[in-house]
Amino acid sequence: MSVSVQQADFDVGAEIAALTAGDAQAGAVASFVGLVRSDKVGAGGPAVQAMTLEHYPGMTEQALEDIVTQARGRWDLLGVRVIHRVGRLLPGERIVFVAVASGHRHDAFAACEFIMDYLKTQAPFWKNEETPAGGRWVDARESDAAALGRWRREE
Amino acid sequence: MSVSVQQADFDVGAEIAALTAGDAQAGAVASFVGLVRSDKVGAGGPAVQAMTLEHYPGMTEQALEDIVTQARGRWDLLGVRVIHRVGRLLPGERIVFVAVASGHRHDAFAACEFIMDYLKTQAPFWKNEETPAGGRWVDARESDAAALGRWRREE
Amino acid sequence: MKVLYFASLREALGASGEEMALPDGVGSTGALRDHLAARGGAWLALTQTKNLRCAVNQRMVGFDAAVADGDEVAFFPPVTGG
Amino acid sequence: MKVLYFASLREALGASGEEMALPDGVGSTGALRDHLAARGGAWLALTQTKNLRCAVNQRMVGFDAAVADGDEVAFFPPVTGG
Repeated sequence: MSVSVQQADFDVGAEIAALTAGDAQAGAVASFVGLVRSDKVGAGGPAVQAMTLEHYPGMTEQALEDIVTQARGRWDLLGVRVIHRVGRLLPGERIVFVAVASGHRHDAFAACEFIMDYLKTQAPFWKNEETPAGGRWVDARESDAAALGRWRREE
Repeated sequence: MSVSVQQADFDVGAEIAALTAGDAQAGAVASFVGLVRSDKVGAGGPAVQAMTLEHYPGMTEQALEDIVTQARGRWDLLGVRVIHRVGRLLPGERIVFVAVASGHRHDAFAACEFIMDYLKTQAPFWKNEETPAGGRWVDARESDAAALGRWRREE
Repeated sequence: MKVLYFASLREALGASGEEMALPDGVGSTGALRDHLAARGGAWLALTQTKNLRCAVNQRMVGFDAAVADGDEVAFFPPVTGG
Repeated sequence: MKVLYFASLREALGASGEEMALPDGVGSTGALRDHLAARGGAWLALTQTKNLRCAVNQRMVGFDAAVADGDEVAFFPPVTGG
């Protein structure tokens, strides 16, 4: 299964290895791990003590599968794995994992970054940060919309 | 130590985790694994049975350190790890690993790809493939020189 | 039809969703949003949330997208996963 | 000075390197390459290897780079790691 939405953590090394196991053509795996930062509330602000990921069950998996399908249509890929955690996570914990196997590195890098850029703006997850001053919903970043624009211009 | 040149394999998951351990600012790790392909000799040609990586001891480590220093000068990075194996490797085995930790994903992705592109053309490694028809030195790829040009235009 | 609310919008409305019949004269996601906001009070969050997004049957769509009875419609703020 | 050969060039020359005094009149990596190639036979590989590269004291340089006695100079084909 190429896409998982789960509360549980995952084994990055095992996931990367599984993506190319037994595939003689696989020469490259690009991957990404996103982590909970604890310094996210502006200068002098309270530190983040935990983060809760809310999602839209059902749509989430479908959105991620759509993104993977788009990536497979643009590049020559041998394997793709996307894992996104939901629920309450502590600073330093893994949130998201994307890995892409390909014959050559440029396809693997491009597809991995494309999937992350699309996931950031198209997959229905929302982050709520716990701080000593209470919970706050993370604002969407303008830079994430801009990152998506890059891929659309290249289409 | 951020750069290693070694015969031994390495633990991808442990290396990625170690890069951000205890760093509250680390939100992103982009990484790359390069593998020995067994289908490399042109259509109808013999399959690759093994690959031997020769290098220039002393210069290799220095070249890799220089590449990492260049990457740190261009992007805001929290950690970088480069491992390149030497000696005889079998199809499917890992050859190279690059991982970059940063606050944000675009710096991590860009620096990881930059390091791989520079490594491919600047670090003194040479691949010799074993096939049933004998050994052959792998030719340098024009596309690797072209990939480097992209970063130089952006300077 | 089923209407769902997520994240800060869910909190503002104090509801994660509701079952309802498609209101008369409502044929688009935008018209449904305006119909719900017309309840006033907390429901104004539907027109006051910056860059509100919507989905029909679990696909993100614009506010000109058609809605029919039996659809699952969701409203939510911009996503922030990853 | 020390001169090193790697990969296909090492195989062609049948030597991984040699200690030598800086030859008279040789002041650059290009001149050293030509001096060695002038030995003839297998040594012609130094001028016949496509896109030959060189390094002085473990830094990759061009064929106009200066060489002095005591330097470590290396000649090799384009690198193919990664």
